Amino acid sequence: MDRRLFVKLTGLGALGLAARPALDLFAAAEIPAHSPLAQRRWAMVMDLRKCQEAGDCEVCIAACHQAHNVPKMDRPDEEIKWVWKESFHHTFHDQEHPYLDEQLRHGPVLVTCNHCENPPCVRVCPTQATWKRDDGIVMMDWHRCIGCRYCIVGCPYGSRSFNWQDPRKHLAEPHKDFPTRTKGVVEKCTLCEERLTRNQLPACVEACPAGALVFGDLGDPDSPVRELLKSRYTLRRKPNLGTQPQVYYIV
Amino acid sequence: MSQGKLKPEELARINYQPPAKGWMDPDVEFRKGTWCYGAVPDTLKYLDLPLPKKWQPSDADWQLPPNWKQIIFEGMRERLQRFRTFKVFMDICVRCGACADKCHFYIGSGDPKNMPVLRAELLRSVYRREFTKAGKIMGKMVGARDLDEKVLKEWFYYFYQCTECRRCSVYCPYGIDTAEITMMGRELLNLLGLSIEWVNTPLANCFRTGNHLGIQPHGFKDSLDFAADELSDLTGVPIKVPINEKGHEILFVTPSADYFASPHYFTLLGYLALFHEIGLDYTFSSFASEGGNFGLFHSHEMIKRLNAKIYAEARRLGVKWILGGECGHMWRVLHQYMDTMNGPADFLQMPKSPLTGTVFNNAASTKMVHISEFTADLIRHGKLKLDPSRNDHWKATFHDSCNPARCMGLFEEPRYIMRRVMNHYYEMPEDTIREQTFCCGSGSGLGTDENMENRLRGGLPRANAVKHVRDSKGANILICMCAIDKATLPPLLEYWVPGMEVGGVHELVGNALVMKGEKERDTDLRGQPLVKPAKEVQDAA
Amino acid sequence: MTFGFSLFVVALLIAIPALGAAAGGHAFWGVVIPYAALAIFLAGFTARILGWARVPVPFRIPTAGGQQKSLDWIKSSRLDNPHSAWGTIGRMALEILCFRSLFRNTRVELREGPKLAYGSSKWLWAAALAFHYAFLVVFLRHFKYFVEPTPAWVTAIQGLDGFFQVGLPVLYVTDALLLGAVAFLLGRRLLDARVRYISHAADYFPLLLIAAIAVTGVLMRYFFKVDLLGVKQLAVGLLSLQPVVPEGVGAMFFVHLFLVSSLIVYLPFSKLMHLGGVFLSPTRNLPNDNRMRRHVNPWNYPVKVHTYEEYEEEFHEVMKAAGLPLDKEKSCPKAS
Amino acid sequence: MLEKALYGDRKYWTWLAALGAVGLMGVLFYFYQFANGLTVTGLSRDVTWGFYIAQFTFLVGVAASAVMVVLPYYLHHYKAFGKMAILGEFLAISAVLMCMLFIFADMGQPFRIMNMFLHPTLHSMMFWDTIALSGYLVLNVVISRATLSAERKGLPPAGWVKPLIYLSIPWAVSIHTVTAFLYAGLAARPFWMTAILAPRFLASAFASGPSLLILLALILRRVANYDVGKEAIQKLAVIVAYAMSVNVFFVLMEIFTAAYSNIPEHLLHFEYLFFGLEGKSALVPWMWTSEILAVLTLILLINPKTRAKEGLLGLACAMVFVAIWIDKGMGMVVTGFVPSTMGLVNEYFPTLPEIGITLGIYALGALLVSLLYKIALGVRRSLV
Amino acid sequence: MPPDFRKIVFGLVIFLILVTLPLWTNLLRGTAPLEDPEISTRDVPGKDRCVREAEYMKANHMDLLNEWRETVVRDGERGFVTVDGRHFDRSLDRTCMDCHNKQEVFCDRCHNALAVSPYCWDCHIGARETKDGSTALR
Repeated sequence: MDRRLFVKLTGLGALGLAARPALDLFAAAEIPAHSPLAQRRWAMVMDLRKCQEAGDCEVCIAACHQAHNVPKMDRPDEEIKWVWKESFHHTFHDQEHPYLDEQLRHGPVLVTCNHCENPPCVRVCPTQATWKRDDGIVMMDWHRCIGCRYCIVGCPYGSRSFNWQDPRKHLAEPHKDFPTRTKGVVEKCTLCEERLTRNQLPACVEACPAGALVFGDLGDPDSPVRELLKSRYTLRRKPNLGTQPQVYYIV
Repeated sequence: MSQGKLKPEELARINYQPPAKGWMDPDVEFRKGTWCYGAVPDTLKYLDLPLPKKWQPSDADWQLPPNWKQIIFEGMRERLQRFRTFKVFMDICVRCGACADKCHFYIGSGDPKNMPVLRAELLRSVYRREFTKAGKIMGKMVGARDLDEKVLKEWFYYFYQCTECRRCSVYCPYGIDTAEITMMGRELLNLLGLSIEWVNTPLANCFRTGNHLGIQPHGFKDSLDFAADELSDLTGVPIKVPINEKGHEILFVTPSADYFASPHYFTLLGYLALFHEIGLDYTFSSFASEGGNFGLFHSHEMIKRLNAKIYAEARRLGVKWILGGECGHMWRVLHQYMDTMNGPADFLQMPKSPLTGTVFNNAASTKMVHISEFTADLIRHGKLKLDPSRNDHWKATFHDSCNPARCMGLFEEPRYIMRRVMNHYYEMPEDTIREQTFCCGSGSGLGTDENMENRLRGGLPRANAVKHVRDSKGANILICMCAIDKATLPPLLEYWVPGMEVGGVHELVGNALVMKGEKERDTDLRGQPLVKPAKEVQDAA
Repeated sequence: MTFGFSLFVVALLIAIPALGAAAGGHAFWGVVIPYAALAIFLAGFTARILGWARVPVPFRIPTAGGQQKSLDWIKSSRLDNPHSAWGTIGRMALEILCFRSLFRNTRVELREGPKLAYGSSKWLWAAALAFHYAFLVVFLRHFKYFVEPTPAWVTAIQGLDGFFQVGLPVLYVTDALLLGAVAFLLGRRLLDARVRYISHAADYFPLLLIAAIAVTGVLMRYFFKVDLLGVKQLAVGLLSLQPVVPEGVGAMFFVHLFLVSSLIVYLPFSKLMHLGGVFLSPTRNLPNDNRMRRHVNPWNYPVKVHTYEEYEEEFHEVMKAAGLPLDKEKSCPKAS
Repeated sequence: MLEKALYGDRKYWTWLAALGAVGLMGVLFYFYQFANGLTVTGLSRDVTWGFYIAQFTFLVGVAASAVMVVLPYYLHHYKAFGKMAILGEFLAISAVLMCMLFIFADMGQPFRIMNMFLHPTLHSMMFWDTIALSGYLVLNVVISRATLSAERKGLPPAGWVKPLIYLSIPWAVSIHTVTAFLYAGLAARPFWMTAILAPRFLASAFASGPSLLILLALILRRVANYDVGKEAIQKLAVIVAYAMSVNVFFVLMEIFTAAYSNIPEHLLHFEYLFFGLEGKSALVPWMWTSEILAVLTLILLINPKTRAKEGLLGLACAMVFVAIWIDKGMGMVVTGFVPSTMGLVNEYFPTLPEIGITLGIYALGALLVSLLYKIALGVRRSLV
Repeated sequence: MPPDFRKIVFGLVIFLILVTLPLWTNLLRGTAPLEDPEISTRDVPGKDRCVREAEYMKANHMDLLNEWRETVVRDGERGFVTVDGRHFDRSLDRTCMDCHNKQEVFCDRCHNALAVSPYCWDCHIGARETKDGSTALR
């Protein structure tokens, strides 16, 4: 792991643990002057070539879905997906042309929630069950979601999934450390915010054997994501919509 | 009549804001125009009623016997053991106030003690004090108060400002019937000889002569013969009226006002015409020459004493069943008390219309049928030849009299008749008819002159609804089926709705009835010219 | 003043157990008081009903709320003016379950003219209905404290009542309805001059008492939590005649229990007996079949009447002169 | 006044019972959906909104259309609408309640519906739509109750009603505008992202709602002997004619913009609607039916002679209603999802439970309309 | 006695039975025992006491959990420091259920007795034991 990132994650975790217990007014802990989250801007860079070299991407998907109790639905049209493979055509159809490199055209593209800078799903949600955290994570509150699915309608990237039925029946081995969802709520990638507080990288990033996924803080000029974005040309999905996705693709 | 000076718009300026002071401290002022004269000693004596005296309610001293409170409490105790209505209604009122603006006296006067709930509370407050533990201990806090002379005066004042019309009872969630309470209140007052002349004089008359007006048998016969002659003149058909004759099928009983008073008289002509036309085998009785029963406004005992003569006379004359004329409180007694008090009428037969064969199962026990049921059945079976255009000079609306309305539910029969004997019939607004009908304001023995202001106030809701139909439809006659209505509505309407006439259902029947062998009629039963149909007028021209 | 007095009494009924239970003696507040209250309630209620039942109904005087049963071709109003037993049962059911008579309520307005106008006025009906049904559901919900295991129907009612996930613990719709309806009924008594005029302390008191019961219940649910398991142990103990007094049940509970005990003790001696009385109202629970079937008055007694014989005796002369038939030919005095 | 709904003949009760039975069926289907989740519907990852939301959208239009009788009657004192205004208001009440039921049926977590008010979110169009619809419901209930009860008493309505009536006029426009904003502001769905959506919604609403009102008036004349008057019906027919013309015009504008610009994201949806995509063409016959009906109705409605014939007018109104129902209740919502944001073409077919619930809600709405109309007619009839 | 006396007494008896129904049910059918919850704490190093005192938790645990979930989910703050300075993770699954590892006797016993059905377990897995000892989903 990148050392600087590690330090950062550790700091964040420690601060998180030490943060003010909201219940107890007489808590001894000190309240930090401002939330550290505001200084961060998490982003992910995916190197598609490396992805394709690594093989079928199933490892990172499995890691994510296992960590978050994402069920495997029987019906494809009810699939719950936090991170998954798509064709180049469906991911970047506005940037596709007949003369595209064949490997790129046919190889898989890993997609997930883009944690947009300007997320339309957040704008439409009528109950603030989804919102953008200070560190850029587009977060969800499954306790509050009323299941109206407006966010799915508003998301240009198909990143959100709805629990059309009870997901628990479709979980082979539920994982106790992370809650499942109940039927009737929307869910999606949370950028492993629960892992970040514990000084861990997102599950998919950690799992990728080819190191195709790079995670980091755009707020830090020396972060590896900044390095990559500086040195390599990257694509983002549907840039014309002004959503400012924070998942970047190196083609 | 000091109230005569008040113009309708002045009388209608009513303040509904209750006084700031509570109602528990009695303070009744016998203002002229609001109360009836006290009963004279003679009538009380004639009827063997207690404590006759020369007395007026406005007197300071009511000449009460020293043990008067004890008499009242004994009377209450006795009635609490006899009438479940009384006991239950004393106990369960929650004072929700739904009854408040249902009372015509409250609407017309704004006097908060005319709200049915408070009228009953006048009695309840004493009941609580004497008969409930809570009242004995908690006193005013639970609405209990001591009986004293002021309270007694208040009782008198307000129990003779209730016409026992039962309108409030329709809306009460527990069915509390203020009429029952007023009746108890009046019975208690009677124990002290406190009654009103307008009730007691008819009582004594009725007891003696068989009718309220005190008409003796020969006067009764004269008047029926006169009516028969007049009808013969009007129709050209010779008519005879049987009286006190044995061996007929039916005894006909109607209120005595029908023989003398106007506009009752025209209804009588209607009956006579109808009975003649269908060849009814019937007789009048001079002894049972009164269907009405002022006992209802006095006491249960007096109801029974006066009512007894009807079955007795039916038995004596050997009739099969009894037919009753248009009257309100008469029907309340016949419907609700007669069979229980003076029955069983097992010497009579199941009433059956001799013309249509219809068996009146709804009168299977009392054996007494309402004339409108009888006539409606005749019309339904096509037994009458009717010319509705003979009522074209009338635009009628119908007043459901409280008693046939809320004690029987007699709504459709008269309407059915009216729609077939006339062409212009209109209803009053729906909140003022049928079971929601408003009282004439003068029922239950209050139809006298000295309390005219109160009668006009109490009659305001009825008159106002009539005015509505007069203004919107041009109605010119108010039809009713009650002798008290026919007597008291004319002055009421003259005051509030000038130009309205009052008539009876069978007056209209008599007008429209085409009789065998009749001459061409050019007047109605009142002698007023008929309106010729436009075509005939043209032809004549 | 009447309102102030009621308020004072209710405050007293709160203060007594609050101070008392704080001082201890939970066996008294938790066992003696409720048992005594229940006994008084059952005995008092029975006595009141029997007291009414012993009094006869001499006459059948139902209020006709619609067309009578007469001729076959006229449609009679079977529920508003019943003539049969089933019709009467229907009428009573409508009255008790739907407050049929109150549903008729109107409000009169006097305008210039004069013109009287009658407006439909259903607020009292709606509030009364809401109040009584909410109260019933709240009462039924409490069965979860009375029996163990909790019956399934109680869980079902509770689930429906708390269907909408608002607040934690979840808000019961009937709690809100009950408080709202009590507020309406109280507000009406205080603000409507006419109703204020007819109200006694005895009218404010039960409303305030019920409001206090509801408020203490709500407070326990949301703010001053008590040990509910202890509450249930106490309640089940009481209701299986094996009273136990668990430790640590909060004082708020004893206030609630005392208020409920006060209510049921008060009930048989107050207007709240309309609970039983509504079944016994002769204007509603009798069929309007007076002319069809004879009703017997058990205390019917003979009265002094004027007989035809006396009548003919008095008017013999004039009747004869008028040519009316006579029963007795009196020996005519000799013609002079 | 409520008691007016309780007195009716056998036909009336049979009608209510039939609607109640269908409503009950809907409720039973809803229990099934409630227990199993929205998986029982035909909705999917790609088409996340379907029949329920489409019916909601359509019925918002019906609700808004009440303004077409309220405005001339109250603002311009157009007396001929005197007997029609209350019908419009009561139809609006029922339509809004149906809208709410459709939203409720569409919720994944119905018990959390109060979160809409517990966590009001000013930047969400759905929040504003909730406010608009609830407000409109309250306005119509208060106004219709106040005016009808004043009428029953024979008095002029209270002074405070007038401002509410004036408020209800822009409010009616707002409910359908905000409903259009639900869709029109989404960058993800180019089919809906058009500035003309709100005007188009309003035009179609002012055609479909009044045509339903004309049909109801014709039915009431037959079954309830209540005549709103020939003039009222004809005036409303003119309104339908204009609104339908504008509606068709707007649709043509949309098609031109998409077709001429040739931007695939815009064009593909229309292609799907009218010709099908990737061999998937479930909506094609429906849409052509709708368009043909639209043309026919324009012929019938614009021609004064055919419009004046009430038989033909009734037919034309039924056709308008069906045409717009297909357009909004079937095509409008679903097509926004085909192709999906990922370019996938997955079709949507409502399932049996979904249709059952939908019919149930319509039946409950019809039941409410029947009860309310019964009240209105009963009050009118009782006046002397 | 009036003819309807017996009818009224019959109605009264029905009413009295209805209002005392719990009494009859309990007396005739008996009641199930009402047991206090078992704390069922297993020894976790450094976690010898709960985050708040037992009395508070007994009455107000739902408020604490609610507060925790708001803070964790919406503010992203997971650390909780007790009054006496001990550090915990704000987590139902990883903190509460870690010690109170027998849900049936700790949570469910009271909840069932009081007919409380918290919706926590719709998503959170909890610690119900099945026969084979593995964690089971409801």
